Amino acid sequence: MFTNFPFFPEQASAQAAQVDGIYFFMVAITAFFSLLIAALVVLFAIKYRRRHKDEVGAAIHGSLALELLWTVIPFMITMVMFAWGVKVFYEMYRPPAGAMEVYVVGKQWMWKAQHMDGLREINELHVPIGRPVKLIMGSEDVLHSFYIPAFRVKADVIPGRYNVLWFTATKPGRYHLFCAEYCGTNHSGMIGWVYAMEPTEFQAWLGGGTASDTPAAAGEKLFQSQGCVACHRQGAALQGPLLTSVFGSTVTLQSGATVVADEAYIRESIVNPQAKIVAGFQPIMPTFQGLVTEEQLLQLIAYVKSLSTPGGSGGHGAAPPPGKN
Amino acid sequence: MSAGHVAPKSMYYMVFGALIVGTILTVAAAKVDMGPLNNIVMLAIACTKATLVILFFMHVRWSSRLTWVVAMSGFFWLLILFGIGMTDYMSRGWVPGTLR
Amino acid sequence: MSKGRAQADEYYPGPVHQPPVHIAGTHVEHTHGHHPKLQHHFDTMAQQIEASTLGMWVFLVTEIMFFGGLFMCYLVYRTASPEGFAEASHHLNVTWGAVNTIVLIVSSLTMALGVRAAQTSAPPKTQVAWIVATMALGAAFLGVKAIEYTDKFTHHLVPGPYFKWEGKHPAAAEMFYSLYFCMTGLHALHMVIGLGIMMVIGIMAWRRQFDADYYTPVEVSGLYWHFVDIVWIFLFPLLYLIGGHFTE
Amino acid sequence: METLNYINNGQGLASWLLTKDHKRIALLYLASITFFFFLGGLFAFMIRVELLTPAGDVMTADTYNKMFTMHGVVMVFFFLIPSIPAVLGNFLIPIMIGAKDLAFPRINLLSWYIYVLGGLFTLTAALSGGVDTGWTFYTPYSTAAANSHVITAALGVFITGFSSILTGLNFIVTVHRMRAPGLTWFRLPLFVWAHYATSLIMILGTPVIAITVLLVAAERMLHMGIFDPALGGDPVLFQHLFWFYSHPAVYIMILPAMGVISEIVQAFSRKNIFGYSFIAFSSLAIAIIGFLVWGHHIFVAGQSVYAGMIFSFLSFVVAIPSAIKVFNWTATIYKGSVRLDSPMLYAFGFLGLFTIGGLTGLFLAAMGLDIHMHDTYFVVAHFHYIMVGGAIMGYLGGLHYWWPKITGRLYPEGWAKFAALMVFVGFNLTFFPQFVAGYLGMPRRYHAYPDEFQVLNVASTLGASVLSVGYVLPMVYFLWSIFAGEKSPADPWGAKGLEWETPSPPPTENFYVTPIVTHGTHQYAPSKEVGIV
Repeated sequence: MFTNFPFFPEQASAQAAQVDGIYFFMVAITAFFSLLIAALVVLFAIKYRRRHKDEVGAAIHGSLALELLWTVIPFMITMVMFAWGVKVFYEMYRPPAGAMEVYVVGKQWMWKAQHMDGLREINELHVPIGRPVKLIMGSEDVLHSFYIPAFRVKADVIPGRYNVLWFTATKPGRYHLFCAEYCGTNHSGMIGWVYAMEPTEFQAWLGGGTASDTPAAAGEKLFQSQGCVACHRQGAALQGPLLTSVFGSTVTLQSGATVVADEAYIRESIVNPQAKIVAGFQPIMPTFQGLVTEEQLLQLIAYVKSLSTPGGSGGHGAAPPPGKN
Repeated sequence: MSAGHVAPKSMYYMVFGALIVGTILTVAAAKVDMGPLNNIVMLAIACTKATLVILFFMHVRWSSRLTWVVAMSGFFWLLILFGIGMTDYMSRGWVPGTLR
Repeated sequence: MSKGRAQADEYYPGPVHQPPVHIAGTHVEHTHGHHPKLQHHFDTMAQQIEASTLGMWVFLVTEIMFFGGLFMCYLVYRTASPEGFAEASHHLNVTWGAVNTIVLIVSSLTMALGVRAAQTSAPPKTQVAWIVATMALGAAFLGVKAIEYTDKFTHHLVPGPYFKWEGKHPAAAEMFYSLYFCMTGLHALHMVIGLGIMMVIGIMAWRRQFDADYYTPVEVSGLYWHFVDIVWIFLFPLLYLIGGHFTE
Repeated sequence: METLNYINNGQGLASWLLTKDHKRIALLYLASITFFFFLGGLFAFMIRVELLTPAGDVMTADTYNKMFTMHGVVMVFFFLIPSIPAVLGNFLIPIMIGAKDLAFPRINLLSWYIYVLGGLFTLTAALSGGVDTGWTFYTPYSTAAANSHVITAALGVFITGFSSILTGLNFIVTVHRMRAPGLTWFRLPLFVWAHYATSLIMILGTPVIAITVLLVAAERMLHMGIFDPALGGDPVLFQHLFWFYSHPAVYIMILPAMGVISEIVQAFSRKNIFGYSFIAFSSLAIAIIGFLVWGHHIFVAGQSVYAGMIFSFLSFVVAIPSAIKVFNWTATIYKGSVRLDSPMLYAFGFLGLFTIGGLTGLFLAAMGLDIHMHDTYFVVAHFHYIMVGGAIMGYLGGLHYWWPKITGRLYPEGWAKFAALMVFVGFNLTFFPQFVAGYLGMPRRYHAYPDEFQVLNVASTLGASVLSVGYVLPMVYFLWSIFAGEKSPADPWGAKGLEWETPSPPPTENFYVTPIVTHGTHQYAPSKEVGIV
């Protein structure tokens, strides 16, 4: 019946070893202090047991030296834990440049992923080993949390904004994917598998699928059908800023502040266009909140992004960047 | 100790006058565009008015040190909530590429 | 602390005291001349007064934190969308807000003078007059608030499915009005409770319960009333005045 | 003729339901809290039964979700938070400080009625179909998606909050204003210090959760949009406000238990505490620093990394005062005159389990490790080590220690020792496997789970069965002792403290004559003025 019961999770990503390093250190500290306290308590209880009815203990009130000792030493140990924890967190938090990007949308109760070449997956995620993979994640309804125990990575998926999670898989195999933030009835069914593959196999897998439009191409269609193109194009009396080379650049706003045009900025500019107005433009754009789904938002972002990459699909607005916008 | 101290009526009227002046000032100041200074002026006047009410109308001026400590602790904890809570909101997006 | 404790004739640590003879169902009666308002578990009036005022101050600290949660929301969302909040605030009526501020400040004055009247053993009529004046001003405040709320209802400024906003920041405006109704609504609820308390205090004053030796209930209720005033002192500028120089 | 005490002074239901005596109110709380404890335990039992098999086969997913939600809500708000303060604190604080009652007896009674009203709301929510948001009420699930009785449950929590506030308020004023002559702050029993610190959290934190759950109810009912992402609202702000109270709330549960342990360790070692002022001030330090660490619940929830670092640092700092306490308790036993009566067994259990619980908390404060552990069974195991292994051990230990004082009757010591053993063994068997399951990656709040976690879950359910026996036993012999137990003398343990100076059970006014205090509690050996006090 119980043939499969591991006591330690597989290490299948570059991050896993780092996390396990802190873990083992802290297990050792915990074991040491727990056993120390238990041993002392048992020892004292036996050695100083009450031998006759009226016996009382010694009048010892305390010792400043001991108090300092057991304040300072634990403090220093915890500071090691703190620094180590922050270091690992920070490294796991910053995605490296050039990571392979995948869009992920969580909704009750499934995970939808879309690769940059258009291949879509549900409750599965295929990734190559040895290459950083960056997930840009949004939610269509409530909070979820994308969790791959074997990679030791997790990030909450939050409606209304994006969260990023990245990892480098190291060991080919099939690993659990869980939703870790309670999300309603079928929370425990919002699970799936992550397949880590050799790069060549991964390419073969990508090629074997029936890819729909790439996100950028789908985004371009939306750009037309939603009417974005009416204002965001050359010759439209510059009602809206041209979007060529916007992504990744620093944008100057009407208020004089600057902002880096990343996914979060583009998303906000679509759903809440009045929040940050580019210098030199009128706040006339209507909101697209509710008119486009989370997946379509990501496709629009992919399109805007493609306008900034040299081999991008170009299309409308493919004019030289107008200085600052 | 608050029990026992009877403040003269004239003091109550003076504090009252100051509160009314503060109200007029704050409405007037709001009509002038001073940029971010508006908020500071507005809150400074509100804090002054609140302090007057606490010290004189609520008799803290003549109360035990314990009452001072209790009254201050409420505002101090409020600052903890605001201050530490806002560290999150103020530092979001500081690390590029993470979107948070 | 613990001033004025009666001297006891037994010292701790000591043996278990033998109980005095009891007649079943009766308490040991206080035999010497206490103030009639002294509760049995206090030793002196001073101790009782200190306990009551300290208790009210501790309660006010909880009230500060109670409103504090809402102010935290305000702080976060206004920082996120200062222009949206300014635009939304522009649609509040500064005059009504200012009138209500004045009304509350006057009510604080009448409250303070009401406490003083009890403190100085003024005739019950005088005490009741100040308290009735305070209540009248409190009611006036709520009346103005009712007018403002009605205006918001008719102009579809109540958050929810019927909310309508013609300006540039509909989302932020709806958030602003959510906070507006929560904050002023909670404040108004405190005013209503305050009116209830004042009603009781007024009746007690009418029955000649307060004088220079015993006025703790008036004092403590006054603390509550002033606190509600202080909350409004902050709500008024934060809600009404941030759209003062907003340009369409 | 039987002497008059608080139990026989006044007969009939009305004399109990309208009492202003803090001792009788403590017993009212004891009865209602015991009811909620077994109700919460019933929900826990249902959870454990469902988790025996990987498939979700005993109940539907919705039912399961309601089970763990009701378990959390009932245990946290209706058992753990009021348990020690409202029962033992209520009963003992006035006696320990030599007062006749708490400063506000009527408010004390009111707080019990408010608690009952809040409990009725929660029971209504449970009986009319339950709540499925988790006890955390996270938005936007609770405001927009959940299809259950969120408003009723939220109001139940809101109302009960006021009960907690009033208890804390009463304790603070009482400790400041009602101490017997000669009872200076540094002669106070550590139990009183712990409750003073607890009360600070109750009055400073509870209002924030009150307004937060009220906003959730308003958002659901009136369509206000405080946390609604569509209006620019931030679900993470809800989490900030929620944990601003709910993390310190853990200290509301554990600090009074620490106070109980301080008393028991002294009484059964017949030795005054080692490092009195360090234990006293560490209680205050925990209460204050405990307010600055809430963000460690949301490291991966979208909080900024720099805020996370601040919260992580402060979370490690708040561990130090707890460590100081554990070391001082251990040192107190050194050269004592130790007797292993049942309260001391619970205290030993507390020491071991709290140490493990506290140290595993550090795992979760370490940011890099928390990414993996957040929302797994590791978290579940950790906080049960604190709340069940710490708070309930302390509660049971205290109940055994003061039971002769409260009822004037002795309970059967042999059974009590056996029950303590059952609790300790059952507890470890239940929750230790959950550490392993958590690191393996089993997420919490899962109705069905992959096969490889089954061994650990079966062990856990077995342990829970043992644990439940350990919990039912004391109820049986306590009830038995009321009717048939041997009468207790004023001081059955040979312990020192004001509460042992007055008869068991105490008279209505606690002392026949107001005591005058000349030194601290638990002075067994002739005092030498050496070392630090």
